[in-house]
Amino acid sequence: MSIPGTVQLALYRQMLLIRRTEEQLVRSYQLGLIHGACHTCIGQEAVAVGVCAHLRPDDLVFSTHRGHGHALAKGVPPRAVIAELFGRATGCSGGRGGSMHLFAPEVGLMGTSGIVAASILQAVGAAYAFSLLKQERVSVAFFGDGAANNGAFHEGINMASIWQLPVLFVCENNLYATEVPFASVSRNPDVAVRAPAYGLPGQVIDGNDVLAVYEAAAEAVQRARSGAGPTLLECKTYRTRPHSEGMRDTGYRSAEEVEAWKARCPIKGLAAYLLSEGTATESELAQIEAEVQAVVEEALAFAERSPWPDPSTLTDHVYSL
Amino acid sequence: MSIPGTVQLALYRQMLLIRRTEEQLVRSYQLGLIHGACHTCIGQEAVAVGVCAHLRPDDLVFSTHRGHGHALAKGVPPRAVIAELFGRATGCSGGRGGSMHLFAPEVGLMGTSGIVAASILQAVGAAYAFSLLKQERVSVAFFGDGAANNGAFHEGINMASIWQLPVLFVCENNLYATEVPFASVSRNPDVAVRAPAYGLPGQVIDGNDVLAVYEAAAEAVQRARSGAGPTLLECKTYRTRPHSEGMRDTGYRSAEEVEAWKARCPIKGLAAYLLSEGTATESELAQIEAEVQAVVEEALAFAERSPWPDPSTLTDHVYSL
Amino acid sequence: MRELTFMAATREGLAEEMARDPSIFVMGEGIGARGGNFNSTTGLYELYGPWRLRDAPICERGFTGLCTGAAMAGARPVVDFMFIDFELDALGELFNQTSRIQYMSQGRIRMPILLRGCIGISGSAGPHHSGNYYPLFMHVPGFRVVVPTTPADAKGLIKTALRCDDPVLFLEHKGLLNVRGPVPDGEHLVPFGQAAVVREGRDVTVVAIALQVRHALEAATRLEQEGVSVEVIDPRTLAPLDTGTIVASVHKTGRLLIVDEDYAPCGVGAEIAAQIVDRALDDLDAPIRRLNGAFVPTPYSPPLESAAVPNVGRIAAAIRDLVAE
Amino acid sequence: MRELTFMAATREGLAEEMARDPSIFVMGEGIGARGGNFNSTTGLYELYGPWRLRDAPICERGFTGLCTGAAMAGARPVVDFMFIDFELDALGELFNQTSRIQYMSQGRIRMPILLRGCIGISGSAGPHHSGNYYPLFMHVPGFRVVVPTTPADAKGLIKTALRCDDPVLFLEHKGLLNVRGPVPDGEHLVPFGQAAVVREGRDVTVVAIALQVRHALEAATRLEQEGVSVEVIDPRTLAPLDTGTIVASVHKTGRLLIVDEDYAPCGVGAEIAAQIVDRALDDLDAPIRRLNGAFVPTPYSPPLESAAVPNVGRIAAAIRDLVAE
Ligand SMILES: Cc1ncc(C[n+]2csc(CCOP(=O)(O)OP(=O)(O)O)c2C)c(N)n1
Ligand SMILES: Cc1ncc(C[n+]2csc(CCOP(=O)(O)OP(=O)(O)O)c2C)c(N)n1
Ligand SMILES: [Mg+2]
Ligand SMILES: [Mg+2]
Repeated sequence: MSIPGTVQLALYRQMLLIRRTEEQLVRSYQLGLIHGACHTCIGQEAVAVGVCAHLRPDDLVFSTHRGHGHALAKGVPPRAVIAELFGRATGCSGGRGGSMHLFAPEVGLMGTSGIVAASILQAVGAAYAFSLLKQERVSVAFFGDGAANNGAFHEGINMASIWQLPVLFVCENNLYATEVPFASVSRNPDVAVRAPAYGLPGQVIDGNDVLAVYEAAAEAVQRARSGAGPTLLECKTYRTRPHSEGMRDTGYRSAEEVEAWKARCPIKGLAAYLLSEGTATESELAQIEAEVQAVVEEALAFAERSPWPDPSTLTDHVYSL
Repeated sequence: MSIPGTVQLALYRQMLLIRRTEEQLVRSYQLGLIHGACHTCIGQEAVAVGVCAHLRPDDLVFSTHRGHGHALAKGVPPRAVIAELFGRATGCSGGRGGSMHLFAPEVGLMGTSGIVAASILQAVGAAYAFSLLKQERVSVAFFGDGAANNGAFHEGINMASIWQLPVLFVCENNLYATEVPFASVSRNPDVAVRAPAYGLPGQVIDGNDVLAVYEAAAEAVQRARSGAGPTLLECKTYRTRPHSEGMRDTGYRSAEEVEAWKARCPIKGLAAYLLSEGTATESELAQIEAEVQAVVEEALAFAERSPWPDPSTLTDHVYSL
Repeated sequence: MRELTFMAATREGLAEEMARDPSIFVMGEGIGARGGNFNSTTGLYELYGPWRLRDAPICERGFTGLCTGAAMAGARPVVDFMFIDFELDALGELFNQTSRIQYMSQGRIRMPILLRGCIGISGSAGPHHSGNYYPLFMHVPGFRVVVPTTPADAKGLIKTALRCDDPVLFLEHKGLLNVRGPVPDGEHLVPFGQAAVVREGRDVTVVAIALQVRHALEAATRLEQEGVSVEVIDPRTLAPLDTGTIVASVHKTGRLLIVDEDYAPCGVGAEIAAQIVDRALDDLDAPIRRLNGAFVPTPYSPPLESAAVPNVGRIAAAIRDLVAE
Repeated sequence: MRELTFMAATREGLAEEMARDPSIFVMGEGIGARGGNFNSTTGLYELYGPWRLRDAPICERGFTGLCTGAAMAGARPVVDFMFIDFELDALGELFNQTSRIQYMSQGRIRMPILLRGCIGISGSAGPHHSGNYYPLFMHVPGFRVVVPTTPADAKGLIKTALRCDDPVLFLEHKGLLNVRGPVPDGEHLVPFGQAAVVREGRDVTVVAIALQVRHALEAATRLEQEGVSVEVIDPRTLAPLDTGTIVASVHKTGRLLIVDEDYAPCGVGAEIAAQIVDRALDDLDAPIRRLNGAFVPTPYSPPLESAAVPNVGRIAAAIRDLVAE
């Protein structure tokens, strides 16, 4: 598959937008502006970006506690994400949810979730609705390696397979669930190898290579959209920040391991490739950097000046009426 | 593996005991003596018998809604089973449970369950306790093909594998869950092929051949007891009665299919083999038949004359004190 | 009016709504060609095929989560749990997700999902097939909880449920399924949140749930002969709960008994008693009494099972005691 | 007496019992070398190793079922759910199996299992990490439900729990974990079913749960200056519930308010109100009032979150209203 230069640049820009937004969130967290948990995806941007690049606005994404990147990649504006983490009325969930509960159905972001593995089942359900209603839409479940040992994985993937639903299962295997190594909770280092037992295609991908993710996702999305059923993609990747901001990051992984993965940064990697292939110049990349930085700054300012939710709205929307 | 003639005869007797007890329960059901559900295992006796033959009294069995055979094979007296289904105080659960809730911890029958798949997790837990307490005991989870698509299967087998627990997973694949064919809820006709993904040995067995089950279970029990971890055994078998007594048995499987499986009756099959090998004579088998019949008749009489539970005991044993 | 059984009435309501709204589908075990363990979908598979009558693997949590996602994406799922006991494995999905997504999404995502299943103590179903569990769903915000007693209400309430954009728990007592009663043809909608005063009386108010409404009516007939006039109220929906009708009744009678075969602690009766003592203390001429199922896993054996559940005799005795207070 | 934080006291109780009873093991996510998200097991892995401090995969249902089986086979498991919200996926196991096996086996199998987790609305934990859920476990027979408020009670109750042969739900409010208080050394056992009158008063009885006990005490202090004498009761265990102590208090004060940040419907306050109006109607000089958390999924944003939960000011206002009735 040859990926056009413009697409490569778009992937680059999107990853950078996620990275800079996350970095801003880290700083804001340290300043006490974020009130609850804040799980960043720094180091894992390629997965969200490589997959979501193939999605239409009415395709649906179901995400996890580590979902800022998925939200941004699906088209939620950075200002709506930052404002949500700041707990403001202008946040994408009106301040009701925070980091783990980002909702923007208008762009197909159907929620990040504070409960591990919930995304899998809901994505299967959306795909069931698409098949039932004869719509050519696809849904995507993002989930971590930790979710792969949960019953929802088994039940959801099995149903998607038997009914050949238009859904992608994207496992972001970053080797740890909080501090618990995947190797200690699975005798099999790969999640994708489980696919044949369920009768669907599975593939292990370098999740730090956005072009590899992009290619694999292209095929999987096409398979789903054409009615040929679901796919399980396992993206090997790594989070270079602690599990959650404010948490310790020692005792369960080595500094060397972290450094080795930092060296494999998906953004730096793509930048080098773009330059080496002549797809972009240093100054073009600097230009993108500047543009992205401006967007994030504007988003931050927006969030900072946004109003708090009105406590009188506390009980709105529990029911439809 | 060469199985001594005495063992073969014991297996025969045990299967016959289960068959005759089940047949009695069918008749009693038709007479209105059984008050709730009654799921017989007629046609599937070889699995319970072939596995339980290797268990010691302090090994533990966790069973299903279709559990009469497991209970009997583990050593629960027929009278205690029949009395339980009659709802009598002398039943193995004192009339509290009926067909789906047989308990006899004194012989290692830790419960049949009205909830599909619960047996899997509890058996893993018992095995965890054995490892923790350094006891050389093993536990067995019996479950149907229907349970194999439940999250408990995934979660339980994974934990047993990562901690190398002394447990056997025995899937009785009788092709249907009530009226739903396994083929319609799994794209893979075999359950045992899922084992490698979890990192444990798996094996498909002819579940109507008690000697085959006996052999496979011997190895699996030995593996568990020696600390070498769990095994997944899938026994292909068939229930020749309706899902539950009193239920229709048409519309989802053909009469031919039922007849073909009846022809593969595990008891008839073993009888023919015993005769052809000269392990037993017709009259020896007739003798066993008569003895078994006498046991069942005595058990029935016992159940019939047993008292009802005293309503004043209604709230006993909800708590330990 | 023609008469239907309770289950036929529910099925008619479902069938009418499925004809009206192609986004409705049913998911459960054996609800396809088999028509459901309790005939909840008999005949519908032939009309609508596998995509709308979907036989699922035995993974209650999984298909509940699936249906939650399907509702988010524009379908209207009906999850048929057969026995409501099997819904317990799905409570994580239901409490954390299904009930909260409207709120978390600020109402931009709707959750039109119907959860149905049979409840109740009857026929030696034993510890795993006799559950009620409605208080759990009353306790958690986001649900509508519907417990019809008559065939007409069963039809009218399931139709309302299938037009409601909230998660609705629709519960059918096994002891009612074959009860016959008049059922209006076609468009018949019973609104949520309106209790039915099924018998008027002066001396004591009895609020009863599901099958116990029938027992309470019979007890009321008995007591009439003893000169005691009993008012019987069927709340019909437990969330929303029509406390107003109960308050008005207690204002008249001064006495309240709640009859519910489900467990007492933190149950429906507790909630009703708490609301009445808050709103109508001065009307009370006697303590509020609850008559509930015994606080035990439901036993199998007939003499134990019948000792575990309120019946006409016990209701009558409780009313007599209350009148004597 | 030396002072410990609430969590240190709980941990001390657990550590002492683990030293005493080698059949105790803990299972949960990150409770091994990490010592638990809330430091519930810090230091124990070093002492007891992986078999007794077992890091589990993220499969709450699975390890709850596993621990149920382990208890049946002679071990004494502690399931550490971290946030109690994660326990919801395990309710099928807990309600159908864990709570019923003693009954179904006629007491021949015991179920010595401790279920622990953090509860409560605090710190913008949001919709999936702020649950309470204790009424669910009060409603279903078979459980003991323990909700300590002070470090001393935390230690004394967890030790009692670890010697109890029933399933015990042990809940720790996140807002209490770092509260310090005197804790007796060594053998200190607090029995189940005994409420603590944590402040004596004459005019009104306030029953409060967990963190709300502290708020209620503060409100009582405020009201003392206004000449209102408030008695505050901490039930400590919700199942068994010590209604006797509440009845005695209401007999004296004639007024009852229940303060509970958990949802009102079918909650603890409903149960207490129902029991009091049954047993002590004549003592009541005013309606029984409940002050609860708002009936919404817990929102994240600070102004919304604090609007959702009772606080000292709201408790004081509710007491004033009740005294004025
Ligand atoms: C059902 C459930 N159990 C536990 C948790 C607590 N928890 C939050 S994130 C996390 C680890 C998740 O690991 P993984 O799925 O690999 O995602 P990652 O954080 O590595 O991106 C855990 C255990 C939770 N949120 N939900
Ligand atoms: C959790 C749960 N869901 C549904 C049921 C209803 N049910 C009872 S038996 C059964 C079929 C079980 O099939 P399988 O596991 O293959 O066992 P078999 O009956 O074939 O022996 C079903 C769906 C149940 N008992 N528990
Ligand atoms: Mg991970
Ligand atoms: Mg089967």
